[in-house]
Amino acid sequence: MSKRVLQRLTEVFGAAVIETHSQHGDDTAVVVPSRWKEIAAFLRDDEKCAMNHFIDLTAVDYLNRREPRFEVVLHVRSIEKLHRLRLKARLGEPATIDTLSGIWAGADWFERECFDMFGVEFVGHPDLRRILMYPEFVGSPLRKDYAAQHTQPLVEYRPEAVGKLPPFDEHEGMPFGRQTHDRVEPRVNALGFSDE
Amino acid sequence: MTASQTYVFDGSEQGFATTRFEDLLNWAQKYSLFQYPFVTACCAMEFMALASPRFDMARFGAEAPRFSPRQADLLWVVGTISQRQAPILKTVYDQMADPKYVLAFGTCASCGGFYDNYTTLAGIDKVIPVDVYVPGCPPRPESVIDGLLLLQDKIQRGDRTPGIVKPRTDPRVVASQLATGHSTDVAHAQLVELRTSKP
Amino acid sequence: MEPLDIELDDGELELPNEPMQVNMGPAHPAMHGTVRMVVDLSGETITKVDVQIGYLHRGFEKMCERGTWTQVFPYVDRLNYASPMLNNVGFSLAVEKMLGVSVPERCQHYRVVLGELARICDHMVCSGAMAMELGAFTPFLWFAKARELIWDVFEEETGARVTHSFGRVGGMAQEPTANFKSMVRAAVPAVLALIADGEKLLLANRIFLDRVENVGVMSKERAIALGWTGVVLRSTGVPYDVRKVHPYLTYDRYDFDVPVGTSGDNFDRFMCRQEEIRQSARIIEQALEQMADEGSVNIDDPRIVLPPKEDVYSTIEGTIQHFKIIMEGIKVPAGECYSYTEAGNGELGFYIVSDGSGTPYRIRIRPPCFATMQGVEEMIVGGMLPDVVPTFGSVNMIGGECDH
Amino acid sequence: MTWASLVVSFVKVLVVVLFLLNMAAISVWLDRRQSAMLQDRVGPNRAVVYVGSGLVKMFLMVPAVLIAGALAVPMWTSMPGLEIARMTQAVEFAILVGWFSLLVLSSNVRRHGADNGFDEAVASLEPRSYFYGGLAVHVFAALLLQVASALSRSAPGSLSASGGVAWGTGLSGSFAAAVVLASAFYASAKVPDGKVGIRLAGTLHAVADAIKLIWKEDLRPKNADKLLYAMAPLLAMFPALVTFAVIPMGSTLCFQDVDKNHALSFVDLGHLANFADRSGFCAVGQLPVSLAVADLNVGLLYVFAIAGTGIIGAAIAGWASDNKWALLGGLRATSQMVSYEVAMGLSITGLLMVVGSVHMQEIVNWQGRHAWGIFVQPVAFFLFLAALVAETKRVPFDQPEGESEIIAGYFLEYSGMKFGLFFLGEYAEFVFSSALLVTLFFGGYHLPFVDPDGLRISFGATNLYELKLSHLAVSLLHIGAFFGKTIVMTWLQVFIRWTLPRFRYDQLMKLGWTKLLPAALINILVTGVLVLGIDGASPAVHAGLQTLADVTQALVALGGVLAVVALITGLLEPTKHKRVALSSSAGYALRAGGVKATKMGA
Repeated sequence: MSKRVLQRLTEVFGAAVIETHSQHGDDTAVVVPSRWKEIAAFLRDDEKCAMNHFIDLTAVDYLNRREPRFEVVLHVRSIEKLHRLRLKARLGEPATIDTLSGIWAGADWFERECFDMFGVEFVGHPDLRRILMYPEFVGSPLRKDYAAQHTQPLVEYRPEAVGKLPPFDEHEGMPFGRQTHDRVEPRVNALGFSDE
Repeated sequence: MTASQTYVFDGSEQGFATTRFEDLLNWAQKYSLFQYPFVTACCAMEFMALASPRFDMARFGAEAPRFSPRQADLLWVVGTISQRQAPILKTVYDQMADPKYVLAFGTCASCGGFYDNYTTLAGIDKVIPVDVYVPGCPPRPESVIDGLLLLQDKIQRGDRTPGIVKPRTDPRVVASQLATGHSTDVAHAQLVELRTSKP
Repeated sequence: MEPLDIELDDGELELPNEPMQVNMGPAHPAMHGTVRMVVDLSGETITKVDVQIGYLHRGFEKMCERGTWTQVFPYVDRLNYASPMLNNVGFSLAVEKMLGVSVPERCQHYRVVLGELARICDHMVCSGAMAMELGAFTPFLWFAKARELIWDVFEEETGARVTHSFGRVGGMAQEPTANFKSMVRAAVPAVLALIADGEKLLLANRIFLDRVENVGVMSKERAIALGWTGVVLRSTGVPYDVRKVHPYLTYDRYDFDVPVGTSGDNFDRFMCRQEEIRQSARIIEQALEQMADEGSVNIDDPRIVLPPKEDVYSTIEGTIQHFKIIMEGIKVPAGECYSYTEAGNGELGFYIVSDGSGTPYRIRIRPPCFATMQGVEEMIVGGMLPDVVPTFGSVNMIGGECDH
Repeated sequence: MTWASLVVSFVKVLVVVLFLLNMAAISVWLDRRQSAMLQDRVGPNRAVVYVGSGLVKMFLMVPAVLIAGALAVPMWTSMPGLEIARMTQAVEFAILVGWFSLLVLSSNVRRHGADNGFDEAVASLEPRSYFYGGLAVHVFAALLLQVASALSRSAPGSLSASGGVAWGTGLSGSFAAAVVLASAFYASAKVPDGKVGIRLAGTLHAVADAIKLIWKEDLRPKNADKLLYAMAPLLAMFPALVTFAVIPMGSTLCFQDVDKNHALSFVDLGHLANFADRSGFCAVGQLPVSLAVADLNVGLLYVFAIAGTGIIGAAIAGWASDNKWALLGGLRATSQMVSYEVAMGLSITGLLMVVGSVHMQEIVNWQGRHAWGIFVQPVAFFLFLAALVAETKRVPFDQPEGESEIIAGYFLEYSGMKFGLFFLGEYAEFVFSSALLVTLFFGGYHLPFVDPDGLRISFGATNLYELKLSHLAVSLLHIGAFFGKTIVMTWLQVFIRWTLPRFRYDQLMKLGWTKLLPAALINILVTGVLVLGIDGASPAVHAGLQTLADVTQALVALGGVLAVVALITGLLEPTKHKRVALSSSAGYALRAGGVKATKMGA
């Protein structure tokens, strides 16, 4: 990891870099969303940065913990200079940000995944469709307010398949896996205490 | 219709000839299970192991893969089925020609396993009927072979109710544990005894 | 092959000349059951393809947010199910990075050996399946046989054949067994011999070479931009191996080479895998050499590692400690980190956000396959329909990892 | 056309169809289990039929009694002109039966344990010792008989007059019969009472396949062409069955015209000629019965004409199924088969130029007189083999049904017995192609040095050894040789299937048009020049070539004998299992004596 990249970023972009830190040896810069694409292009093209290797792009949902709610996280590295950088941008709702698919080809699917899972919209993305979930799916499953067990089946279930089926006795199988959850239930741990 | 009923001659609606003929058909069906492997996830690793030399599915007559569902008899559902995959599974099942059987390979296919969330199907029996469930994550090839034997047995008996592969404990192990006198082991042995004994 | 264009006058009978669109997968024998490709064909030439993944999306990231840190391990196992041990090691390292601890040296060697064994399995499955899909069945059977030998070692060590859930934060679930070293030393040469046999059948075979050479070519620059890592990147000529470039565990103490390809075609990917198997065998040998026979594999920290069972049953401290870790989970300090290791398919990254509680706030997995699969479209357009099979086979797409 | 010849024709058709179907079933089994057979295995095959022990005993005893009768009774009749030769045959055969029975018993007892003292005594020697001992006795007896025949030649009539030869023949025949009977009786005595499970090494799975397929639901896609969809499987099955008609399965049988009506009658069928002419043609006045169903003089052309129609079945199936993958498969099948038909026809032309006939029987006879086709036309053999595998759509040319590419190809939508017909038709074609290869390149039913009138080891004009054989013995040898060679070829093709990956479609076309076709043309050119040169050469060249041909025969004979010896010794190799128990489960099973011995080593 290299702190020089962070220095260079702050030198060039000044106020656009909101904060930087190097927790656990990972250099991180939080930037303003409006200059997201510009900074990314700089990272790739600047000779001192030369961050040509796309690694990862994702988002984190800090619902009720932080404002603005979303944080888009980008990891890139340089093949030649061997340094890495984490770039973050904070987004409120509705979450929209520029696409990076023109800068690193690899960002294409990662942005689709981010859109699919968090509903973050990437402006200018050539093909912003759902990638992991099916088009009929409603909602963004990785948002903290999406109930984990809330399924949206595509096919009708067999009428006889409601409860447990004959080979399973009362105590067999995995009962939790055989229920369809319509409402969100607080998670209860093994001792009976609720999590919340 | 069970095996004990099939040999009744007088007053039965089944004649001797039909019975023997059905026996023959069932015999042929159980030893010629062309498989359609609907392989999706981790269980594929054990499925490979099952098909390869050490466990050798060939000797059960169940090794010939037909990737066209029309020609297959046994649908192996190997691995997690997601909600997105479910319509495809159902289509494949509908495309198969009768008689057709389904074997749920592994916990995910049987009941969803620990993937209890927005995207997985909690057991393929929600969309298609299953003949044999093989629990395990993934099941060891031995228990799959148990499941295959169970299926063959059911085909021979003409029994289409779903069956499940019960856990097996080696009687010799149980005996040695009884000899050493661990009480938990005794309880376990009794449990095994209970589960494996017929009702 | 160019599409057939016929100059026709008005009113003449015209052959329909729109491309034929066929749907490969997900229930297609070459698509591993988890990928769908909508392919436009002109004759047998592919003019357009839409690669659709997600048929094995199992909500890994969502499930991780529901349990303790340790309860993530079973889910991690099932990401890249061809080499679960590498995922286990990778995730343990990620959490340890957050905690700021490092495991004893014996454990590091132990993790290396198990991980490299898993890597051998992973590469064998990929190469074998690729050959099988091309029609050569025997190498696959030999590789499957070799894999059983390694699985025997795994079974003895961990109790499971495939999904071990053997990694723990701050160590491993169990000590190495007494004859761990001798078992590995017995298994690896046998495996290498079987692999050599299988290779002989393929590499001396003109048909196989014709099918894989200059098929599915990917350029160096494009591969980097797409975020490729691992074997697929190295086959294009970029010597990026996390074990060499950013060494973790004790990889800096071993002498091993990073095989790189030249043209980034299917053949290079196949050969890189085969060569890496040999390098892994070298690493295993050195790691066994350096691994101590005695000593703990777990760090000595009661907040992280479970106490021995005797203590749990006999002392009140042990009981409480056990209870806290099991019920509340390991308390990982709030913060974020990105940890990456070289898994079977490339850089397996875990981006972890913790809020200081016993439950992960967010675990993001960076699956190497996901980036690789983006490039598949470019590799197969313009080729022929049969080329999809080796190309798709050689990128070793593992559904559990790619689809999260 | 008499009733007798009709019956003979019917029997021939029956034999062909049964052979094809049986071999098809066996090659299905081979194909499905080749991988497993080459590997190590655990446990028995599951498919089993339980039969009462009485029935099993009957199955053992009845054929044994028939064989014994056929061996013992005719041996006591005299056959003028053949005495010494017959005695040699009888003695050697008796020795063969003797050591072989002991060998089987010994290896069986060693595997399953002894039941009584006799078993123990037999099993005290290794099976291989019986084999080597038997070989030694064979040679010894041959030398002894050679001396006897030399004696009889020096003093003509002395041996036959004393009745020694007649007794020797009869006694040997009776001995062989007695051994067969005793073995059958011994085996049936060992059959346990009650129900006996018959497994037949897993071939019952193929039977189960057939029965199941007949009663499986027959689906037709909604938009499929009803007529063509139903016709296609028949069209695919038909050529394989029909083309076999012209393949000669043995040398022409000569019957004596007992009732002097110049036509085959039932009386004549009982009187097979004692021995045949060296030329292989029946003597004047004898009635020839060809062992091909249809002895056409355009034999090979007929094969090409009919085999070409196989394309139609695949193409129609692909088109009528209303499925894109099937259509792709049908297209691939059509283009591939049309292309390789050309190469196939041209590759064989060289051989036809050398032989000078397209009559199958003549091609086989020519090879018998000179050398096998593979030595005369080695290039043509490889070209033809490649083209033939392509024609039968098997790996590495299985694009039309390449599983990982287009799922099942042209018969994707077929289910039930229609699929079964494709399946069976493909394997029947596969067996037929092996038979064709044998006929054209491996001397058909000919064995080296076995002339129609007996065994004759000769190089050019020098005779080293000569033994007269009866017509029946030669015919049986020929028929056995033909079927044996066909089975070996089938097996080799299965090997190819399990080893090679498949071509890509354009590579396949390139291979066909740019490699095989020019090679075939060059082969024709070179052959033509050579044939012209040899035709105009001096008799010395011809004699030299004949000697060369005989050398190839000797090589084949030597190779064959060595292969058989290697096979038998290989099979009898005492199994040594090196076992490394790595895991606890394997170790546990080992301690419990659980798993059957495997070579896998873990």
